[in-house]
Amino acid sequence: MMQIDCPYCGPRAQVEFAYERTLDSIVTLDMPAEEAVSRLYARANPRGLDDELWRHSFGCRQWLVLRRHRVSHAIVSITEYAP
Amino acid sequence: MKRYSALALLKAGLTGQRGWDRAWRDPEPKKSYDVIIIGGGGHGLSTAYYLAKVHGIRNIAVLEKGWIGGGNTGRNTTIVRSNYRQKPLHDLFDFALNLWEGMSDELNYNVMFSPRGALFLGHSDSDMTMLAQRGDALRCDGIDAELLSRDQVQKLIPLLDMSASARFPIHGGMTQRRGGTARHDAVAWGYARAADALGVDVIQKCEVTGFTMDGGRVTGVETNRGSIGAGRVGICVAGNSGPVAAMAGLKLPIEAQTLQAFVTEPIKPMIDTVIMSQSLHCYISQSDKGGIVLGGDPDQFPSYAQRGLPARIEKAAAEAIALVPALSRLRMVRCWSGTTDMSFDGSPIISGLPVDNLYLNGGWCYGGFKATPASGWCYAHLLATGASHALAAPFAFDRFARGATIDEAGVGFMPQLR
Amino acid sequence: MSGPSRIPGGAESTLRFRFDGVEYRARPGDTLAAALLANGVGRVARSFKYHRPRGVMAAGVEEPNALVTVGVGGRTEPNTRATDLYVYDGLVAVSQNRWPSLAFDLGAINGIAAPFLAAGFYYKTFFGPASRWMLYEKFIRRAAGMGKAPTAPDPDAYEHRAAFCDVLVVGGGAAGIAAARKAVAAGERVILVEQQRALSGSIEGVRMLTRTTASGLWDHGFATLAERLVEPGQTPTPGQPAQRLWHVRATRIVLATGAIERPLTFAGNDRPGVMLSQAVRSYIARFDVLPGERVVIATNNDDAYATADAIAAAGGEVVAILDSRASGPATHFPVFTDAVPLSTSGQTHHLASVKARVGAGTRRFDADLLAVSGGFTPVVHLHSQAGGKLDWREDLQAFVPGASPQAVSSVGAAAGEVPAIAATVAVLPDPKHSFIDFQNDVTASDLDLAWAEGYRSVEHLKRYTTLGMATDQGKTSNMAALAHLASVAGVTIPQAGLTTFRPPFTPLTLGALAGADGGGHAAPARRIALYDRHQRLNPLWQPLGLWHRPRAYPIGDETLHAAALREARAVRTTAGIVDVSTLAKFAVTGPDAAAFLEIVCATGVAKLAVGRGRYTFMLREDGMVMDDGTVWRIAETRYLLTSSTGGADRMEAHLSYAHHVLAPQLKVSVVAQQEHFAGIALAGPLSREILAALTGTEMPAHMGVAQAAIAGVPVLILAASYSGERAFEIYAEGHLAGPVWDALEVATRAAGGYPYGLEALEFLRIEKGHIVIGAEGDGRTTPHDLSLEKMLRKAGGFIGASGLTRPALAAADRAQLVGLTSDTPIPEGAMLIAHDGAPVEGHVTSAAGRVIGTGAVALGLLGGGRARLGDVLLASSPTRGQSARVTVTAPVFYDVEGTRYRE
Amino acid sequence: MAAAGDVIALDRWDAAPPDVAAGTRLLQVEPRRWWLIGACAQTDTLTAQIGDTGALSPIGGGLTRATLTGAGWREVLTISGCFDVEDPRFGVGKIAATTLHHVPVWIAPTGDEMCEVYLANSYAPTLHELWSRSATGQGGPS
Repeated sequence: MMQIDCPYCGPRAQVEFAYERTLDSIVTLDMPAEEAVSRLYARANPRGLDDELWRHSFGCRQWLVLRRHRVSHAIVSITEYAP
Repeated sequence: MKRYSALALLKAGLTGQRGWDRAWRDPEPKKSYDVIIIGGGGHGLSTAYYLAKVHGIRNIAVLEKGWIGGGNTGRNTTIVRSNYRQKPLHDLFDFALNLWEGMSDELNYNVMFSPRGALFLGHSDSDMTMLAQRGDALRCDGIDAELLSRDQVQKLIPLLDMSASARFPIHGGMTQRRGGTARHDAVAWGYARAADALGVDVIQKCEVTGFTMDGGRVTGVETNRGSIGAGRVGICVAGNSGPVAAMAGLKLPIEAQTLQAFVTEPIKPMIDTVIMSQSLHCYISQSDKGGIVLGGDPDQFPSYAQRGLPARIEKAAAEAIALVPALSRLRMVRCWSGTTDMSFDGSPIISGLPVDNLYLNGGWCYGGFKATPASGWCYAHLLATGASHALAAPFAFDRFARGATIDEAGVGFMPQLR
Repeated sequence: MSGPSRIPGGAESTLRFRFDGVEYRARPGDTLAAALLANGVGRVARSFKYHRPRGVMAAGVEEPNALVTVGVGGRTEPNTRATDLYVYDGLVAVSQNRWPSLAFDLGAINGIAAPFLAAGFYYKTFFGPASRWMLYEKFIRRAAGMGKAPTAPDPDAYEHRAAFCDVLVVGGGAAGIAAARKAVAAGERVILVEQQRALSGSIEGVRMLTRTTASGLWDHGFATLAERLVEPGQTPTPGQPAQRLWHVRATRIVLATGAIERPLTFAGNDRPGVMLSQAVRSYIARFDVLPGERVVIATNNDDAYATADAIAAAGGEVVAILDSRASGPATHFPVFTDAVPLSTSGQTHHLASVKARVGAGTRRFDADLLAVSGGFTPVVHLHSQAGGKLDWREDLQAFVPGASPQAVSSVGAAAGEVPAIAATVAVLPDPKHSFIDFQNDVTASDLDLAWAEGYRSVEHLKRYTTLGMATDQGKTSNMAALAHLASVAGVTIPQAGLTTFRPPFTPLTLGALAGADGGGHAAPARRIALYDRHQRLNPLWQPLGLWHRPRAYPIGDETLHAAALREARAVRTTAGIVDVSTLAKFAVTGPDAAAFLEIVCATGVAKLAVGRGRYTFMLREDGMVMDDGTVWRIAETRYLLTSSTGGADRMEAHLSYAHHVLAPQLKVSVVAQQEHFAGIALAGPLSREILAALTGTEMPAHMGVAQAAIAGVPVLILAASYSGERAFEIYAEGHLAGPVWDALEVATRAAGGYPYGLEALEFLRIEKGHIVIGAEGDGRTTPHDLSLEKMLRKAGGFIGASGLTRPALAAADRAQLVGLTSDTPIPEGAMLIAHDGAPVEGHVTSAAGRVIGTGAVALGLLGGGRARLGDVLLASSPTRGQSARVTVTAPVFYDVEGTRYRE
Repeated sequence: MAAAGDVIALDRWDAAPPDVAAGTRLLQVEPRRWWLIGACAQTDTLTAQIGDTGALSPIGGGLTRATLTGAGWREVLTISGCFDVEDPRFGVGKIAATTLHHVPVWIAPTGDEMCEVYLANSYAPTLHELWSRSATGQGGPS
């Protein structure tokens, strides 16, 4: 179980957090429909680092961006989400 | 190849078990093959077998980066059933179930398919209605399903907590008597041995590192053992579909997640059927060795670590105890993880791709093992003919863009909600 | 006399225990293994496959042989290692895997059949139809397994605890104690865990967890520790759990987990009376037990010479030291160099003799105990679980911890500080009786067979032979197996490979895994605000997610259906009240509240007048209907959004995503008020009069808002109807809502009405054709499928608008919402088909009888349904043996013009 | 355990800490959200004060406040928990949102031997039952 160092709450157990999606699959409201659909259904899904959107669902309820390694689970960086 | 039989075993017993052949060869890769299948799991090996057996193609290689059956084939909870609600799914899985029934004889390898029944418990009237709906969908399509009363369930599994005050009271269940379990490793080994006997090269420790392309067309693969040419290349690496497809510049509607399972110390028979639940994501069966095999929710975040969240195991244990209180004193002896290919509608992809000569079999989520023979059958058809088998046609890669998803759980595109 | 015995003198044996029905005495501090040996009992178990008699081989958790079932009734624990079980007064243990008795075991016939039962024999036979395999399987299953599981529920409690520290030290031996001392001196928060009962020292300021096993190391310094507060089968102190699972987060972890001695491979190396050399020392030193009187020691290292000293000091005779090396350390005991054991012969509880190769010849030694030492395997399990690499040490013939991606380090024996050994390639004259994995009865010849058949990867070998897969997970066998594999393959051991170490380090009860979630507590049960009010009426409760809600309030011996029908009829004719507290509610406030709602809701919101509300629905990004509810404009910049109970948590996250990720620029506050407001719906033709009288206020028109007070409690009144009748949803603060319910209940009953539950609510809404999320809105339906497309906001801009543009979602044959009517009951969930045997065209999503009048109505999803009004189909439920002939209609059966709820 | 009652959620778009009247307890539960405790009587004043910089929404009707007394409160809250409640730096004036026995909670120490736990009403029986089961002399909820 990972420990996620929430910028607001400090280090917390992973069970307080929920994974949402990768940063590159966020579909903004002004995106053309075709682009929106293709973003929704395409993931790089690397065996390595990716930028992921998580929510501290049972803590401060904020949205966070984790740059995280999917094999080692090392969290390279963590910041509040900003569009 | 020396055939396996009771008589052969008896003879071998008298001669100190000498004289058995190797189950499969250890060939060097050739320069090129008609078909290359990437991935030596059950699906890849069964694909190779049916390509050779049904379609008469013999110049085939299965490339496995590690040892065959070492991925999800050897890590699942071995449950075999076809009782899905959605028609494309139950048609495909029931085709598989029919093949399971004859698999040991077909392969001359005892895969220990044991149709001891796959039971879903219902914990409320609305659960029972949902189970009836699923059962009705199956029965109307000619697939076996049977609703069981509370009493019938109790008779089947006397150790269930049948009290009205139970956290998950048991109102009844739906069983598929043809469902059950099989010996997972034996499936990979059986297909490998049978495919090998038909001339298929099963090449272990051969990792694909790239595709050779010619004008947007795949012409072969690069491996740690050199370049190998191919007429058609089939990806069959569920759990790692993303990274392999990425070598061809593709992004898939798939995310890798960890799914854990665990087993208790072996004990004398106590559970004679596969127990699942309409409301809980917990499944229980007892292996032939005596261990109680348990599984629960996936880890619900992307990972290739093959190292899971203890909380998932703890939840599955709690749910299992809630259903079968006598499990509480049994001990987990081992837990393990697989990397699942979580597709974005919960259903597999057996399809051509936007790159010519390249095909994909993946996205099996946490339910691929039971599909093994049908998956191989349909993928072999696709790789042999270039056209989808009727059963696999709904599982096309472009269904997401078209809006023709097959969403058994009805939760949409977020795999972690499944 | 021969065999194991207690060394004379010492403490009195005050504890009584039973093994296989015979009562014995033990000293406090004895393990069961020590106590049995002290009582001369050397044979304690039968092996898994061949039912060979087995004794005690080790003194610790690595014991492969001496497994017993301990405890009685619901506290029965099978497969308990006798070496890891402290005797308590009254302990009851029985041997396993034998019938009828340990002494006379019919299963031992498997030993005779062994030539036919080689590794993987079952893959090569039992062909024919699956039913035939199941026949054989029945016998195999019965023969497999070890102990018997209890059948009674577990009476004990378990607990999870969270703990945090700077340093977690695993292992309370000298190395562990030293590491803990150092850390605490540096001012660090330290937790020290030790499997045994006692530590070899105590340290001020350290949290000491004894009888605790570090079970698993996971990500980011997370460890699970299993603490036994009582021994297996023992009754816990009242109010205390039996076991505790610690969830520890440590900044750094020090592994002082020691090393495990390896046995040697030779024929009959599994008999009672063959024991690990250090275990022999342990029994002497810790328990005053001499495991044998005339002892042969077989070793490939210097360490075993210390065992000779210990045996002699305890009064035993060292018959011979067989050293496989050319020379050993100086000693006064008879030493034979270049000597290895070849075979043993035995009696019931101990050995009779040891045959050895000495140089070029062979010799037989009379001995009742053979102490063996094949070297030492550092316990690298936790290091490896945490992702650490392993390095090969040729001098130890063992893997030691290498680099770790986590802050995990190893010290002492675990780090490889163990005696060096001489690597010898064992020549096995009788590989069929030379055991590698004792518990699973895997012999050297099984490995040879697997190799010959091509199962050559170490994982294949393991899976084909079941090597290392027993309850000891190969603690004593893995290295011997790797060495054998390497020698057969002609490669080095590191080239041969290594299997993965997986949690738990030692088997862990499911009870401990579940913690406080065990027993009947596997999920929280959420209680509604008005629970006491309902409970007074003794309702039938219905689970919905974690909630329980009243389903109906039967009077006397009314059935569910009769009660629900009475309740529903009251709503149609007079009035009824229903608890709708669990609906999700969100306060959406701020200058951009309307703009925000138009992102989330697929319907128009901005044009809503203050004091008005409307039906709305929300889509997922893929265009499917996600949830529905109502939106109310309470004030200029203040809205209240309601949505379904089952989707409440999902909606909370969805709204947060929409705000913080998609539209963070909006000045809007979204606050979940699901439980802040309890909700009661009052429905029926008399509802307006009842409410007006209770509040002294004129009630608003349909979809209007009013503020008032009932029973002195401020309430928010929303004029919304789900039943099709004139109706009001009345919201009061959760903790104040009781008196509001009381007042409404009294007034409703006075008007001839009743409280009603979910069943009646279903009857009413189905008749009215209102969809419900989970039935009609099954996550696969678009607004068009549900005939909601006219409400979609033309300008778009809402979540899901893009997903809806996908071509297949416009296909004419999609499953679409229809009504179904019949003269006979329609089975809910039934398939819609043209006739028996015809293809499935759709299904019944919800069904009910007419509330007033006869016949049945239902909602369904039917392929191309909107174009099929008037078609006659069969609603068929083969699993229930029910069917009904149904006519396809529009999905509304009651007050089609929609006048009643406006009255 | 009792109804919290008088709790208002205050959101501020700019995350600036609000100015509130004496006698009102202020707990910051999110970067842009505070709980005002004991402020219901001043709702109108507060609303005017806050104006367009934020919004007030009452939530106390759905919240239960459990008060744990006794030196053992920290130990009690380690049971089925995942937050470092034993960290001495977690003291009076702090509030931590976390989960306990799968229940979302907000833990607010109010003294060395006293602590408040806020939770949704519906979960109160679940946590009460847990603490009753496991209150082994550490001091249970009151």
